[in-house]
Amino acid sequence: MNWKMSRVVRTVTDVMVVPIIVFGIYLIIHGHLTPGGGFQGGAVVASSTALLIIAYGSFRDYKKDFSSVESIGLTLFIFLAILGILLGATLFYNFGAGTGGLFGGRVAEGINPGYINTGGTVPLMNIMVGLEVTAALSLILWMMAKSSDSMEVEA
Amino acid sequence: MIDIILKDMWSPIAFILVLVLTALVAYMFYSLGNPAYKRTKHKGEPFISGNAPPKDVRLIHVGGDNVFWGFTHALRKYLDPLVKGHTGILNDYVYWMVITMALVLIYVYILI
Amino acid sequence: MNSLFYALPFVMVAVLIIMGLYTVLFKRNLIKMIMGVAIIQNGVNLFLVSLAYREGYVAPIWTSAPDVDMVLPTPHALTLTSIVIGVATTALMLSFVIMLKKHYGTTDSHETRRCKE
Amino acid sequence: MSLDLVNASPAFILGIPLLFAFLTPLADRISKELRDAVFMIGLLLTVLFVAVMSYEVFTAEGWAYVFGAEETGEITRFSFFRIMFVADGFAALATITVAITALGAGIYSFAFMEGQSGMEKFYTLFLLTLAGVNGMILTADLFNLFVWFEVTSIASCGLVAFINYKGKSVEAALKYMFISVIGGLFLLLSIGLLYGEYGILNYFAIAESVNGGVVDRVALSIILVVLAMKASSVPMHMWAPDVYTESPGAVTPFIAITSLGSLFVLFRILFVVFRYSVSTAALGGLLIILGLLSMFVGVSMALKQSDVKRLIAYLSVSQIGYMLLAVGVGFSTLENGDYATFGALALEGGFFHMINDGVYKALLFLSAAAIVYSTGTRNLNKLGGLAHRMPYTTMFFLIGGLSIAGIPPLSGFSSKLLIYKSIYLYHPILAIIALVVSIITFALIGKVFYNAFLGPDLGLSKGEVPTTMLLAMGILTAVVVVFSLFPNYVVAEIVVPAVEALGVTA
Amino acid sequence: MRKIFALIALLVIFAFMILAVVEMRGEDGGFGEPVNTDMDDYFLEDSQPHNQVNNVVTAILFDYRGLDTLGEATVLFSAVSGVLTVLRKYQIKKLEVKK
Repeated sequence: MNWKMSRVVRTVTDVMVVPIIVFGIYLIIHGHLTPGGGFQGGAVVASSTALLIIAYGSFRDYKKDFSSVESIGLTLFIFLAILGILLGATLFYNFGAGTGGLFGGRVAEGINPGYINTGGTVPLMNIMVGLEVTAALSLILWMMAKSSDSMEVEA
Repeated sequence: MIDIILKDMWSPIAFILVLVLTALVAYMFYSLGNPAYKRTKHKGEPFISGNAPPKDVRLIHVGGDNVFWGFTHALRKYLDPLVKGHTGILNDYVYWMVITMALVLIYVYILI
Repeated sequence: MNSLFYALPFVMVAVLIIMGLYTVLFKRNLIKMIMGVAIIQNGVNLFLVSLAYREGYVAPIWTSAPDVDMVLPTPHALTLTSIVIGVATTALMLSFVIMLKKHYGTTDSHETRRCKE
Repeated sequence: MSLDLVNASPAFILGIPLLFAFLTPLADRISKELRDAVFMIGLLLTVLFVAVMSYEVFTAEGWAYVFGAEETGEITRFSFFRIMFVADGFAALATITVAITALGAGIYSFAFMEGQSGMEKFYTLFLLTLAGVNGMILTADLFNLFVWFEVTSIASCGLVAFINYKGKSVEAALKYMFISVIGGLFLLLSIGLLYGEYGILNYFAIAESVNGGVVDRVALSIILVVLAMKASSVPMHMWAPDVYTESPGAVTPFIAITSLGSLFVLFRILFVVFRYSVSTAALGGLLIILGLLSMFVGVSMALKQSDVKRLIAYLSVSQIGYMLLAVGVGFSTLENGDYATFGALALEGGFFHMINDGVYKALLFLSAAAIVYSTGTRNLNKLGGLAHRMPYTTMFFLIGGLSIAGIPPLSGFSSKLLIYKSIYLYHPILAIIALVVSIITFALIGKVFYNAFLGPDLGLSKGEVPTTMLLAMGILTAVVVVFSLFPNYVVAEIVVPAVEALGVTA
Repeated sequence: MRKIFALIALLVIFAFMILAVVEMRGEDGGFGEPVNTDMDDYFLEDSQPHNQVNNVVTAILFDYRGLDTLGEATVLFSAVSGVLTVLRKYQIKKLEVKK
């Protein structure tokens, strides 16, 4: 995997990567208000990885870091879920909704413009899933691009 | 003793007791035999119509496909098409699933 | 409203699934077979989404919604889940095919059959 | 709102393996010992929670666990809108089977997989498969069933492909993956049909409104075919020998247990959801047909094999047939008066055979893996005389083999006896076929035992396998022996609650 | 021969699927007219007062059916583990090789 695309492509990639990531993060954080969420936003962020791999061919091996981010995201996700049990309710109980803490605001009933500080555990879980999906899709793309040449296999 | 009988049919404990008793009786008969009997030096060697057994131990052991050869050979008209049916082609795996699904759909639609 | 015409989206789903199955049954290239599986996946996802539809209703999001009559939200959630599952399974199958190509040198399903009988 | 770990044990049976699976790659970055410890702790905690849940079910009564509810243990109309787990006798039976096998395979893999690279992924996939099977068994929600079905498929495919330096393993994994994914998509299609018809996904809520119309019949047939496929029932069994043969020896029993798990799910759906809306005699007949096919084709194919693991794989296909046959007979008598005379007996026999089968099949696969570990070959034409060097493995294989063949006084005989008696009362021909299959099974076990273990010492093996592998096989052997000696207690304490949990009372 | 059987089976499955989707939801429903909507109406009404979430789909994904989402993330995680496993480099000692 030692190709390198033309200067035009690389420059456009450099310019586009940051807006793509920002847009992905926007989708993740506003998951409980607008269409979007952890999965969609994560996929958008991972598309920047795809763009980088295509444009530059090779860069440093972030495999282990991606793997760790993925594990951490999922661990925090399931920990948030289990916290529901430890607080005396059930797994996936939304203990944060309407309590006034982080993301603990209350929404107006019916049609409303939407406030970001609402939703309880839902936005937190969105962020965790966003981390996991970003890392997972990037890893899949990385492995598939990487495996095209660098493996020795006996027949 | 009632407690350990499965559905009025079967008790492993009783079975084992009977097994042990039978073994004891068998040992009794065994011990009645002639204690002066000595085993021959050919102990453990296969008997091949009086010929000398082969030197290589691999030839002594009947293994693999040779066991039950007669049985499988007699059943070859049934077994060979069956074995040939397991082609290992991925399309066939899906094919059998689709066929079964169609048959089960018809069966369930008509009979249930 | 039990007529085929009004159930046209569902009929389309059936057509897609049968097309995918046809691909899986009769194509010999493993990559094409995976594409067949992807067609079935899309058919099933389309089925789930079309279950949600209520005529004239809006998306189930309260933020600045144009109307309070909303379509069914559950099938959307199910479809999101099944799309991600589809991505995962396709990725795994493709990586198996990559490895198989390295070992056997072919992606023909009639030649990748060392496990048989 | 109070912390109640016993009530939450179904959630922990699922959640603990997941949590530890996510932690394993992190632990691997610190040290290898920590990784092994995390894996073992996760496995043991899961077994512990299975024990807690089963104890509560057997001593008190079953309960439903509603995810995301504020109050535990309170079932309202809205509870059916959320995902629900059921902890009852049936779930206890199934999770006990899975837990015993998982413990055996987990302990076994330490020594067996030693020196392989990428072990943290192996442990991760192992725990994920465990979580997937447990989720499939415990859930009472159709879409959730699909999700765990996919988790099980993907994780076990990853386990099969762990030997990525052998083309055959990757090929087997690809085949298994393909057929599982297509099956899973059809499962999702039928779930969509049921959701579109009834607007709800909970088993019990659907069971209230299911009416046996066209949609129900189509959905029922597709679900039945897909789960029977995953259970490796003939004629959709062809993936099973490939996968069982080419997977790493330590996890073969664990992949076999996913088949059993989907069989458990099939029975739960048939009994809970569709029982009151279909003609049980006709549906039971279908199960009997599938069972007979599986028994006969499985054992016939096993006759022609010269590979240890492949032979046992075909035998395991034929054992699946016994369960389908017995439960089919029990299911077909639900509507008429025969249930009291032999239907209940058939169900008890079938379920008892399932737990027996899970354990002794695991033992057989692990001893076959020990042969492979020690000699490096699976070919029966080359093996011989291993009993001289590997006495313990020989004993373990003998116990497992006699049990699968149904030789008294081992556990396979107890369950097969119940099956024979009940299906004889249903139709004598079935009992005769089952007996013939059992006899051929015994002959095949004799063949493997003679080929691999008896005969002159060919010098293939250097000696006995490592202690942890012996320990794992010893645990499974101990379970088989306990089941053999006290079948009446097992039937009364574990199997009868399972039959009652499916809403079947005499 | 085999191809003909497969085509017939495909036709049968197609016919049953058409039959099922036409019959689905009975006389008063059909495409665009779901009949049993208790669960979905409950979600639409309850997601704001109970969960303080505007996006009902997200509320279902992460609260009412949170376990599905966990399973879905787990599927992705398993797939990544599988890809990493099958595409990894080789090891020193091989299984099933004579010691």
